Amino acid sequence: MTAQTLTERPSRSKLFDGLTRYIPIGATVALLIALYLGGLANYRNFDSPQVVAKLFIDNAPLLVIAVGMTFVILSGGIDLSVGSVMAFSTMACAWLTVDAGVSAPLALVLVLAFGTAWGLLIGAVIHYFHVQPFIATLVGLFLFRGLTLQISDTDVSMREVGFFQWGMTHVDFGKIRDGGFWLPYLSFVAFAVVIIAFVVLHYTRFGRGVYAVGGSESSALLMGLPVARTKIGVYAISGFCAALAGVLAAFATKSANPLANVGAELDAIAAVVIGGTLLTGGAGFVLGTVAGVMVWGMLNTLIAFQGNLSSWWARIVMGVLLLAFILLQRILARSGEKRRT
Amino acid sequence: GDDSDSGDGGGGDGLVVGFAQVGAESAWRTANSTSVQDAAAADDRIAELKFVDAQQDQEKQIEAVRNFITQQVDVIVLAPVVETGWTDVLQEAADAGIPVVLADRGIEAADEDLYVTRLGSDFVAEGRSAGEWAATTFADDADGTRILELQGTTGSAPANDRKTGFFEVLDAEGLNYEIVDSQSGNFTAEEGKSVMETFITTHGLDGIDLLYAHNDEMGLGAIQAIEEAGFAPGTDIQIIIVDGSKAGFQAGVDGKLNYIVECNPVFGEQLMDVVVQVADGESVEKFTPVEEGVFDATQFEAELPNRQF
Amino acid sequence: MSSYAKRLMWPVLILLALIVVNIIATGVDFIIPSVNDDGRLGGAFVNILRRSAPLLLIALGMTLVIATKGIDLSVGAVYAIGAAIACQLIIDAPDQTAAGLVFTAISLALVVTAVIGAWNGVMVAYFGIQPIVATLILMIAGRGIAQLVTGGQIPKVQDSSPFTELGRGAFLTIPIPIWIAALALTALALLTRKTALGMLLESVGGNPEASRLAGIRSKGITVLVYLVCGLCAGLAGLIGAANLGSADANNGGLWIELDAILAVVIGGTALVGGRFFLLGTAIGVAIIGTLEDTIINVGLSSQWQFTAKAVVVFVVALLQSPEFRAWILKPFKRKPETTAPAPVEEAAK
Amino acid sequence: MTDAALVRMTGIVKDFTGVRALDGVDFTLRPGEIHAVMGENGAGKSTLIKVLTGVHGHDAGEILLDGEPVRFSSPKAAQAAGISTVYQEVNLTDNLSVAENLLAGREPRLGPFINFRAMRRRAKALLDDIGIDLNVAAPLSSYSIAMQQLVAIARAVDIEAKVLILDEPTSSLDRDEVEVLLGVMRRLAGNGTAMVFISHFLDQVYEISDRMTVLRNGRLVGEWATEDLPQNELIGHMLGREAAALEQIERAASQHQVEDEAPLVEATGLGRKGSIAPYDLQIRRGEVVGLAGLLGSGRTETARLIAGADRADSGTLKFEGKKVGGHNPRTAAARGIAFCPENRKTEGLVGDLTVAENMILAMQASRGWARSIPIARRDKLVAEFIEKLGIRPADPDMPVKNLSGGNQQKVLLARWMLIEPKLLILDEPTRGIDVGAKADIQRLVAELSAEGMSVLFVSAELDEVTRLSDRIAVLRDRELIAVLESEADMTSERIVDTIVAGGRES
Ligand SMILES: Nc1ncnc2c1ncn2[C@@H]1O[C@H](COP(=O)(O)OP(=O)(O)OP(=O)(O)O)[C@@H](O)[C@H]1O
Ligand SMILES: Nc1ncnc2c1ncn2[C@@H]1O[C@H](COP(=O)(O)OP(=O)(O)OP(=O)(O)O)[C@@H](O)[C@H]1O
Ligand SMILES: [Mg+2]
Ligand SMILES: [Mg+2]
Repeated sequence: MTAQTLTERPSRSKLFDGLTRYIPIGATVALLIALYLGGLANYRNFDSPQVVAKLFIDNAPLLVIAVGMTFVILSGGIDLSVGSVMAFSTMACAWLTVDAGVSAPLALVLVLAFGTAWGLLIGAVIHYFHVQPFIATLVGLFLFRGLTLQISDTDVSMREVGFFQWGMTHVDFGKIRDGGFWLPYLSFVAFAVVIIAFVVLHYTRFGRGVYAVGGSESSALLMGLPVARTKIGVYAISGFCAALAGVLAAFATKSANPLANVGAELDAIAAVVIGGTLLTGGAGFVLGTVAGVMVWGMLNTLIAFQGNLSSWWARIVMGVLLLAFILLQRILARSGEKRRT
Repeated sequence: GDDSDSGDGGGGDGLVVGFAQVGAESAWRTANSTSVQDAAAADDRIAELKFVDAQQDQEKQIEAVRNFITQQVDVIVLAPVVETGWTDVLQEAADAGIPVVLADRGIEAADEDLYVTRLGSDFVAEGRSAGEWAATTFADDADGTRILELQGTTGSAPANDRKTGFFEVLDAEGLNYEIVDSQSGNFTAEEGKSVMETFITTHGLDGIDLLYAHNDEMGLGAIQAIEEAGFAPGTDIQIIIVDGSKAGFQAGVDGKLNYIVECNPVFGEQLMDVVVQVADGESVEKFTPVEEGVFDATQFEAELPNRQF
Repeated sequence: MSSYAKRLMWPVLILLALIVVNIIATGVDFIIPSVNDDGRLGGAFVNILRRSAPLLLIALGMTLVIATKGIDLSVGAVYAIGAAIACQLIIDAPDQTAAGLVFTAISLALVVTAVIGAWNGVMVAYFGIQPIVATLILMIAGRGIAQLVTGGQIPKVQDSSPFTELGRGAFLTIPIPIWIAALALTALALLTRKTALGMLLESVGGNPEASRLAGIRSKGITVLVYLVCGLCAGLAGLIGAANLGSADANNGGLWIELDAILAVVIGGTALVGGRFFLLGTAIGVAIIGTLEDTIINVGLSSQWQFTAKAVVVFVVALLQSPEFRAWILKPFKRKPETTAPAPVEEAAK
Repeated sequence: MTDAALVRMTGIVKDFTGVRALDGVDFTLRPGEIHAVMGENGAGKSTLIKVLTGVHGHDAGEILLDGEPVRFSSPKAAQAAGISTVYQEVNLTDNLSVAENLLAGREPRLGPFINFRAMRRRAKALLDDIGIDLNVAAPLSSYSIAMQQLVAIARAVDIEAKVLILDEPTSSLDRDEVEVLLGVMRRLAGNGTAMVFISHFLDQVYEISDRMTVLRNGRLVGEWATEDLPQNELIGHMLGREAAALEQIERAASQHQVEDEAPLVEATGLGRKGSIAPYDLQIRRGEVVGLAGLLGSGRTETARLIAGADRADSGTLKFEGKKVGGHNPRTAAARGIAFCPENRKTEGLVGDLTVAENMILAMQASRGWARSIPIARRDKLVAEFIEKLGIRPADPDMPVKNLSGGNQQKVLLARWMLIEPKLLILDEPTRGIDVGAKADIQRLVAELSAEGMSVLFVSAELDEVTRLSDRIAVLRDRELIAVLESEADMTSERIVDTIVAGGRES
């Protein structure tokens, strides 16, 4: 017997080996399209491209925190502090520029640096002291909501700061009336974040390390991967993204509100998970997260177009749609798995 | 409708109105939503009311307004969660030629041009009304008036304004008062009660003159706590609440509280009139106050049957 | 047993510290129960315990769910549903003081919340949906359902209805909510430790596939656990509603899931499943309950609420970490041989 | 001598809570040598490796690398210093592809970006080097544990290292793969790489190693040149008793005859698409049926269908003459079918639970949660099996994850013996088990079958299969190609011939 015949594997379809991990995201995209077609069939003006563009206008900050959250969840952790960090960042922008008189670009840099530093700190606590991510970041959730309220317990306007006009500057793609749409600069910032995240996750050692740590932290450690750097890194990225989302929110409204973004962390987690990322870590895609955010936005849009639901029916319908979506996604994914074996 | 009106939306008779509501965070708010929805349904000048509940989130509310713009509704009604941050989206509405009416809360003065009119309550005024009653009632309280305050959700506009208005008047009237404690009860009965319980164990109730609760729910929760501690609310301690729901008035009739500053959510019909005026391009006042009153112990009984929520 | 005691040591110390702070701020009255005119036990600490009863119930259910590697985000909504059903049924009836009516209302509310819990369990166990998503659905829809039940109003039960006893009454001078919570704690502790349920739970949470191959009905157990969690949340809702005499579909139990999870983790149960500690959870709940009063007692404004909570949680989390203690104590140890908090390989994954 | 040492560890002490795993151990590794570390399960071999490579810190002692004192803070640091390690359990991440696992942390790059094309090419080359052919783009999880072990070895070999440590790298490998591995090791030794080799297969150790260090109970017994230490002396040193154990191994061969009884298990056309072709197999009462085949030939799948771990999509299974419906692990256990899976870490043990709890898990599961096993009875049973299988440390309350690999395997075995099944399915039960314990387990199988229990026995070691089995089913290409019955057929050579021939026919 030669060495070559050692492993007698029936030649299995390589196609499916490669494709199975795309099933959840594929299902998400297919269902997203189904939702869109459903909207088209039922509502007037739903065919306006602005309906889709709008998903990336209003959800730009959500997209950014969800991208950060994707890193954390892929590594097997969770970050509950994003909503509060985001609100804090917006408030800090306002405070720095309006009250402290710091120039806006500098304020922006300070805020982003601060978000990253916070991520580094909490990541270090999680890694070196083995504090559970849920708890460590829950501290952040409380702390930054508290600090935001300490800065100001009312909303603050930044409209006088010219710099913040930049974010909502429209880029027109044709006239709305002729079936065109527009996007503000801040949507492009969100796109850029997605692209960078995609490249980092899939094409750098750090990114692959995130998957490895999420797959099995102890194995990654024994394989000699830089576990500490990776784990702390993902929280730093999430902190940065949360701060950036706060800045985008500042651009979007030119105001800061101490009670903004309560529960945003749950929206972000939901978007990530709907996008097919496993909460246990190690499996998922940034583009899935984009799809997840779009689903989230699309469900809200459908409810808005429907428009005759009372507050409670709106919630129930949202829950039912989400349920239907998740079950369908699950069924599609399952039949995909079946075909594999 | 019997005659065809200005319908520029595309041939439907009647107006399509988009209403971006704050949320459903309190009984007051739900009453408000119901009132608007019912009024729209009953009103044959209105073809359709698109209602969106933003769950107290400004971003969701902005999203809702943008959705209304895409849907090309005739009028947008906005009950802003916060005062600031509306410039862009209201500008978009203006660019799309859709008039905006504010309901309930207001927005910052600099954006005044971006909406046609505002219909709603004035929280500072509510605070002032409460303060005026307190100032007269305790004017000759020799040893100083000791006050407990149950604030609304920290950072929310009604909480901030009702506090400001109240103490503004007390200061202006030169009342000799002391804030014994002031905590947030988040506008809910649950927290109102638990904070009050803690007030009682920490400070005792002897010597406390007045409880000022920023809304009904917290006030009713506090009344529970006071009763359970073996005191008589309304007698051992005077109580002011804002809002004036049925339950609040009922407590008043039972003698458990002393003063109610109304904050009226039932302005659906009033709102529809304004909306139609705006759609027809009639000129309207920049601010239309909702009809609201203040009630003391002598009026509770008579007013109770009129309460709608 | 000693490892059990060790796990509980830090939370207990924190709780004692908080109590001492309160005593310093307000005097020994804080801890000493007083007897009210109506024969009910009162006083600051008793009040804290009474108010914490709903949180404890939810946290107990949550502990079991977490032991199976799950999480239940819907408990706040289920709380609201339980409260809404009971109150609405009672106020719809002609005679709110009828004992039979109250009994029916309570039973019906509990049945519904148990069914909702079981539904969560089925989604997780049979449909293979991640727990956080499965329960997120009801977290969103649940409050809608509660509002649907109440028609968006806040149903107020007459003070004379026996229903309110559930929240305000006392038995042998001890407030009923404390009784219920204590009974639930004992019952669950017995149920899990005197039968094999606890071990099987830990097994399912620790390694689901191995448990399946060992012949454990892991799906059935999972459903049971979510059912119990739903039931606990419903019961908590009833107590909360009875305490106020009303059901607030929107705000009843709002964000209580975070506090519950927090209590579970402070109590030493890891979120990755496996070993669970019901008594630890109870201590966690007591810490959270006491903390809220402490903020008021030491005279901080409400803006401080969040910050203070963050600080206390951070301190508890750090103290519980052996690596942190080793690191903090390092400068004080003279042994030349000691190592830095070396990366421990058994990272609980 | 001192100057020649590449690695010198002196007086190493390592305490875990409650256990002293290493107690003043000295260990010296010289350049270019292959050094075997020997010892029973739980002797401290893996711990020694982990201390050396910075997984654990040590409580006393000194480590010199090239004469310089070192103390690695993590395996990464050890790697950077030229020590490459394959740890005992497969430590890869199975959500990533084979190629990514092979090259994680050292991916070929273009600028800052990973060059996937080059990565796949290099991964392919690496695997070719040790003679396996996998789809390097497929997720690692799609391969068996044996394949994963080979991937882990390939990964370690690829790291250009001064020192290569292999902790039981061959525990799930076939003899041919072992040959390839030994070849690779010889080649590396020729290039001057020093190697530490840990294995419970004495013939492999004797074939490849230059020196041996023997540990017992965390203490150093001694160091010998391999040729100076005869096998039975080595066993004596390892076990601390005289060569008695060796005899036990000889005696383990099954001695009983199977009566011509009605079959206990009768599988007809049982199969599962994409996993194992339909097969017929009968197991009689008291019979030991062995499954033989190469890696990935479908032995595990065959066993899992009978065990109810996977659902069959064709054929029927009869147990005690009755058709089995709704087959799953729980109903199987209720019928008296016990299944001891091959991958103890992911499918077998619950790491956080104690030894005792892991042992009684199946028994408890079959009783239902409401009827817990009385403490006294449980303690007695657990103590009995700890004794019977020689589980160390003999502490029933120790979390099972803290046990050494071999002892974990014994706990798993105990779990299923406890329910006194009619059919015991053992998938690689002796993987990672020391000679003494292996003999114990083999003897146990023989005894149990003599008492009337049927056993389905899967093992990569053909010797073991032939020695124990009454009949042997041979698999190839996920298909059952022959059942060898006669005494004369039961040899390793016949099995290999059958596999080769079977391949030609199909
Ligand atoms: N993390 C740990 N915590 C506590 N005890 C441990 C831990 N790791 C190992 N031990 C104990 O240390 C001792 C030595 O274990 P080790 O894994 O080194 O044995 P081994 O010689 O490799 O055995 P095997 O041949 O079975 O792999 C055992 O008694 C084991 O129970
Ligand atoms: N060609 C192949 N490509 C990918 N995966 C394969 C292939 N062949 C088998 N596998 C997978 O490998 C795993 C183990 O295969 P199998 O159970 O057939 O091995 P085995 O004969 O039991 O050998 P051993 O137990 O010694 O690993 C199974 O999960 C199977 O899906
Ligand atoms: Mg070992
Ligand atoms: Mg196998």
